[in-house]
Amino acid sequence: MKAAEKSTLFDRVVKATPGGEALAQCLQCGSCGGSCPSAVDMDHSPRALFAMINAGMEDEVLGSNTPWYCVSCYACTTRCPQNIPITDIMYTLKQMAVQRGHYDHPHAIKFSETFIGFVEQRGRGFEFGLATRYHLFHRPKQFLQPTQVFKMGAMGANMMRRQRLPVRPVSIREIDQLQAILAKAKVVAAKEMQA
Amino acid sequence: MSQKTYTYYPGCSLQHGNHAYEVSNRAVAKALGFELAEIDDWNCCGATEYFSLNRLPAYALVARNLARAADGGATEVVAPCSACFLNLYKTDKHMKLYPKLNDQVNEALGAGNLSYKPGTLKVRHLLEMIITDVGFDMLKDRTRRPLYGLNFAPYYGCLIARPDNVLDSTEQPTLMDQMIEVLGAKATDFHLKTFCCGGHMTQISEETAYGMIHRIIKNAVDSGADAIVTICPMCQMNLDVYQGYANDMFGTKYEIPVMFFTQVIGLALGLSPRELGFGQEFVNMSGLIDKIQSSPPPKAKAARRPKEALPMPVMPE
Amino acid sequence: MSEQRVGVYVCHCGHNIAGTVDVEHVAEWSANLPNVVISRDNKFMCASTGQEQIEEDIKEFDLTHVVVASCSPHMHEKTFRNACARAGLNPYLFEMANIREHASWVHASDKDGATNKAKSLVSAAVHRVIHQEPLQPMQVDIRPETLVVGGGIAGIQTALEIADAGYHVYLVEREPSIGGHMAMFDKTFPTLDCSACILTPKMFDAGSHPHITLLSYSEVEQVDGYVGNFTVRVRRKARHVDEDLCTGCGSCWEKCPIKVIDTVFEAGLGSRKAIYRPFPQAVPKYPIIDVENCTYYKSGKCRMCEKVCPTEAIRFDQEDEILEVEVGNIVLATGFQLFDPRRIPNYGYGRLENVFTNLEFERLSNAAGPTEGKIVLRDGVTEPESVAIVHCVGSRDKNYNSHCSAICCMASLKFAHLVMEKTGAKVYNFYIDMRSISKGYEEFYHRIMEEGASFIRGKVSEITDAAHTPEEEGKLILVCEDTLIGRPRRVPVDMVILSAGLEPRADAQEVGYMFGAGCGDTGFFTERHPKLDPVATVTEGVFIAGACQGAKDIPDSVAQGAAAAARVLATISKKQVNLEPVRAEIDESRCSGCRICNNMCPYHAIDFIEADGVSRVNPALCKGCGTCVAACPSQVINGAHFTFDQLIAEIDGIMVDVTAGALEVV
Amino acid sequence: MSDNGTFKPVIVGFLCNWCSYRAADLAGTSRMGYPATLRDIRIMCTGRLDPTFVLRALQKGADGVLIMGCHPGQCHYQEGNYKAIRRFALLKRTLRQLGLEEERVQLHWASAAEGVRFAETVTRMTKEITALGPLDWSHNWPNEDPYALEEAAHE
Repeated sequence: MKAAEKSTLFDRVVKATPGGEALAQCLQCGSCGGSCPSAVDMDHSPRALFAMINAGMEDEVLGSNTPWYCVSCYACTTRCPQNIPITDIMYTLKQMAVQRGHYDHPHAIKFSETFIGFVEQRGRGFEFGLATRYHLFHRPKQFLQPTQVFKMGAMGANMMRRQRLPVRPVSIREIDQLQAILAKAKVVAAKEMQA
Repeated sequence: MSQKTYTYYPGCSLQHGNHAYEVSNRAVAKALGFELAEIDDWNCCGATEYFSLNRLPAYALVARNLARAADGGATEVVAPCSACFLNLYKTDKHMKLYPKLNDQVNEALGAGNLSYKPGTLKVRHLLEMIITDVGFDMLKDRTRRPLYGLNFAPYYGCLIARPDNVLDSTEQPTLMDQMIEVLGAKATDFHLKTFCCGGHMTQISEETAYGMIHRIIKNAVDSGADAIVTICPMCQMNLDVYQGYANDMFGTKYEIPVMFFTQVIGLALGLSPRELGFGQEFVNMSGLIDKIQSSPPPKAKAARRPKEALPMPVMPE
Repeated sequence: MSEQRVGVYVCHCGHNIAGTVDVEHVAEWSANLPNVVISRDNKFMCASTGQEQIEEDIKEFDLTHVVVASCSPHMHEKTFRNACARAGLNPYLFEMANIREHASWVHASDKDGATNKAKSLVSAAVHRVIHQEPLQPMQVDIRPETLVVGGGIAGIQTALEIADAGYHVYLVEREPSIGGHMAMFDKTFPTLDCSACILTPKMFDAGSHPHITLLSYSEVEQVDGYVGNFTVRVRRKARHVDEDLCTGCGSCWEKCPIKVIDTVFEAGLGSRKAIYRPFPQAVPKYPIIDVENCTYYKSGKCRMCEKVCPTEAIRFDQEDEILEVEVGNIVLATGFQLFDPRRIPNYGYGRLENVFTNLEFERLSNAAGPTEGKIVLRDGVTEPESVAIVHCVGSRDKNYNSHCSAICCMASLKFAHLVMEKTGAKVYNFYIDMRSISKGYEEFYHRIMEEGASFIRGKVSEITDAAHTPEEEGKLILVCEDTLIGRPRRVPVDMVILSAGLEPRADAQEVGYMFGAGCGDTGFFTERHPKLDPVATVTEGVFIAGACQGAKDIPDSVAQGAAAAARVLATISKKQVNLEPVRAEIDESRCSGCRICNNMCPYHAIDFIEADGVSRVNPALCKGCGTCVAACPSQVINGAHFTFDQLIAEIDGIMVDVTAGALEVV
Repeated sequence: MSDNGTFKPVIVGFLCNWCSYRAADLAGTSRMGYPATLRDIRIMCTGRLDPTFVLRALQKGADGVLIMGCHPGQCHYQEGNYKAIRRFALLKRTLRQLGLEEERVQLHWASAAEGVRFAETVTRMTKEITALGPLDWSHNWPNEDPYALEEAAHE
């Protein structure tokens, strides 16, 4: 069985998460799933996901919508009786799903990618561009539904009327510095992945 | 008293979508005698999105701000947005806790000729800073228009209370409640004060997001509040801008203004609505000013418990 | 110095030491240390073969000193000393090197480092041991009296066992009556017999036993002495009632105009008067005056109790009394305190009126309680139609107490039974794991299931009154994940009972310090050995029983109380005990009479003898700490078994490799 | 003490019988790992610690000395650790005059329940002394080492 030296899903999740070792001590009590404000829409509760990670059910875990429904509110993390950094594990699972190109919930990742695109280009977020570009390019069907167009359009107009949407994006001065840092960070991250 | 200057990280959202927050922060700072000096050429903190997709660049993104602030000689940095606050706080903390991460982040920073030693900066939220450094005594002292008769639902949201407890409780903090009372108003018994506003869920799953927003608004109104007080632009946006949609989805007609806490302080300090950025909100908040009474309302008598009722547990002060 | 012949024995402890430390190498290497004539390694030195090896070698090689490198001296020093003694060698010519707790177990990832350290520790012991001298243990008489601290079920059991054997017991209880938590309970699991019915006869026996002096409403303030001869100072708090005159008739509390909420016995649900007896079966039967609430102490007026007392027993001017008792042994049975669920704000206790603690529920259900046994909501009248029982409140949670409180599963089942029996309400138990491990407990669990209680496997995340749906309005909603279904659930109920866990008393640390009993990382008193000596502590003559040692139920508390009594009776019947001869002694011929040592001694054991111009140690008072030894400017105080020469030799020995490079593998 | 150029310090520990020695035992029974740099000597109480012992250890080549006792107020002998605090202050003054770095000789507390604290203290002190490098008093100190003779005898 020497060929099976490949590290387990559990090991990889633990390694990629700061403080992730605590995952080994999950009691399966469900206080995460109970505390989660968006748990009703998740296909597996975080607790179930942890049991699945233990069982090595890689396809099901990385295909689950659970991490994408995480709102990063940390309610599970503070209430976890075993101090497992659950929110950070959700981040890890999202990254692993993206790296594998295996995710069933494209809206969330597209939204995140659009957002990150702006940040990497300009160093700042840009809400108007974000909302329109995200909806136009990634959810065109919904966006072009008459009711939705009306809704989004009305909100956009309302936002602009209240000067809450900038029309033009803002950039930081030393964007080169930021881009160099992010490029280097990606190299360092890739190096770690290989190791 | 010499004017104290704080290194300030406003965050993207305050530049446009929630400019009212920026306006009121500046106005209140001036009135309370401290200055907010932006980190030179700061960049976005990445919100929750960056951490979701690429952990190490996300830490590096945030660390650039920490490095630039520390380079400017700062020992603390104040953020008014809870998400920005947590990203700055967490990056500093994790770099301190995990030496390997620290090395990696600094390797990335090196590409921009920067470095950051974790622990150099104390990352603080504007609310905590005002409560601790300015203090209740000074707030009371500077109050020109006590907010008698107003009832506020103190909404802390997630990221100041969790994962680390920078206020007085991760579940039911009371510091902003106390602040509201100092300003002459009443803080309502608002149980969902740290329940999540939904964050970016509005963009991903309306059903989920509006459900959460609706619960918060309902609980705030049920608690007898005239307005909700927030400390985070994301919370304000979700509760204010999407209030109508949540009403549509649940067939309710709530119309409760959602204010920034510095707008509440500003009102009490006697600043004008214009100085505090009123008018950007979806649910109009100007009506609140007319509700302010000239003297404190009579203390509501504690409801008499019937003779046969059992005593409530004694609560420690 | 005549010829020294040292035997060295390095223990494998199975794999415990040998798995990390190269014990064969250590033994081989030790053979070259000065004065060593025989060096061996052995699988288990503490086993009879290991001990016999020592005995044989002492005879065969004519050993003058013995070193065993194995576990902590706190574990087996006695064992090996006895082995030496059996072979005719004075036990104080033996020394131990701790290469398990201090080496193999803590340096598992550094085998070379652990082996090197083991060598240096063995060398230290070999260098030290040749300076050790034969000593005779001090024999002291054991006083037959015993102090039992705490009058709950464990303390009562201990006191009765010892007293029934004919020896005198001082039973000290902080509260006005003995009985402890058990006196507050309604029924006991799994038999459902009435708690008071089985406890009160024992309370009565303890209160009237000719060999028990009951010191209720009293606290221990100071403990001096050592096994066999403790001197204990007890403060008897003023009851303001003359116990010799009082008949416990009750006229005083019937007429007392001041009503106070009783947060102790009634868990805050009921009230008592400013002069009161905690409960009808209280032992002793005398009332006390609550000075903080009594009108007389506030305004100097009222004196109603004094007026109505038929025997003129009220004593407003009574003061605390200090009592000194001499005892040979002490048993701590100080019990537990309940976890305060206010520490979990998301459970709403104190804010949501129909959230109750387990203790509150015991009082509700108790026929002698504030509702005469009616299970009602906080309004005092409404019977609940649905009740949730939350397990593991403050237990098994690193944010609060990480230990399992051991009793809550069974107590929660009992609550479920009582609710269903008395109200017919629907009952939901929220649990993480059901633990029904003692005799008859699993059967009890099955019985409650059969009676119709619902079980939801999930730790409750939150209890709220923020309704989601119309059906939830006005209810308490328990939010959790039903882990067996894998979906979040919201369960609306009328009443919630929180099974709050058991935790060490807030002052356990201080109390432990006063008696020389340490607290472990959960805060409960630490037993001498977790498996083999669960009732003794590290201090000779101080024993522990009941929930102060760890969360446990009534049968276990009673068993441990009886076990502690057996241990006490064993020492009493031995009549004498051997004490370590670790004592200071002054070489008067070289004492300059500077008196520096006199003030150093915390026990005032050193006196200056004017006539001779020298200081002298009273060995009966000396405890062997060595503070005076280190202080003497002329170095003429000898601290037996920790002499200057012995410790210097130990330092030199421990550094032998660094100074001479001798640790290098040959 | 030093092989392949990596410096592993030698720290001599003086542990009181009642608290810190038991804390070390607890660290053992709980299998808490810490560097194998500490070599400990049991004394009944930190009050027994003759400053000579510390100097002797340093003279014999220790790179550091760790003294651990019961927490202040929790001494098994009531106040032995207070005596230790006072003597420690005087000793530190002397050591400072000899040019010894502050981190080399440390006084800490650990109750019998604080195995974690014990392990952490040893780990931290090892790091600090590793950073300082060897002390090497055994070679710089006028040496009339009794064991040099014994060694010769053995050879």
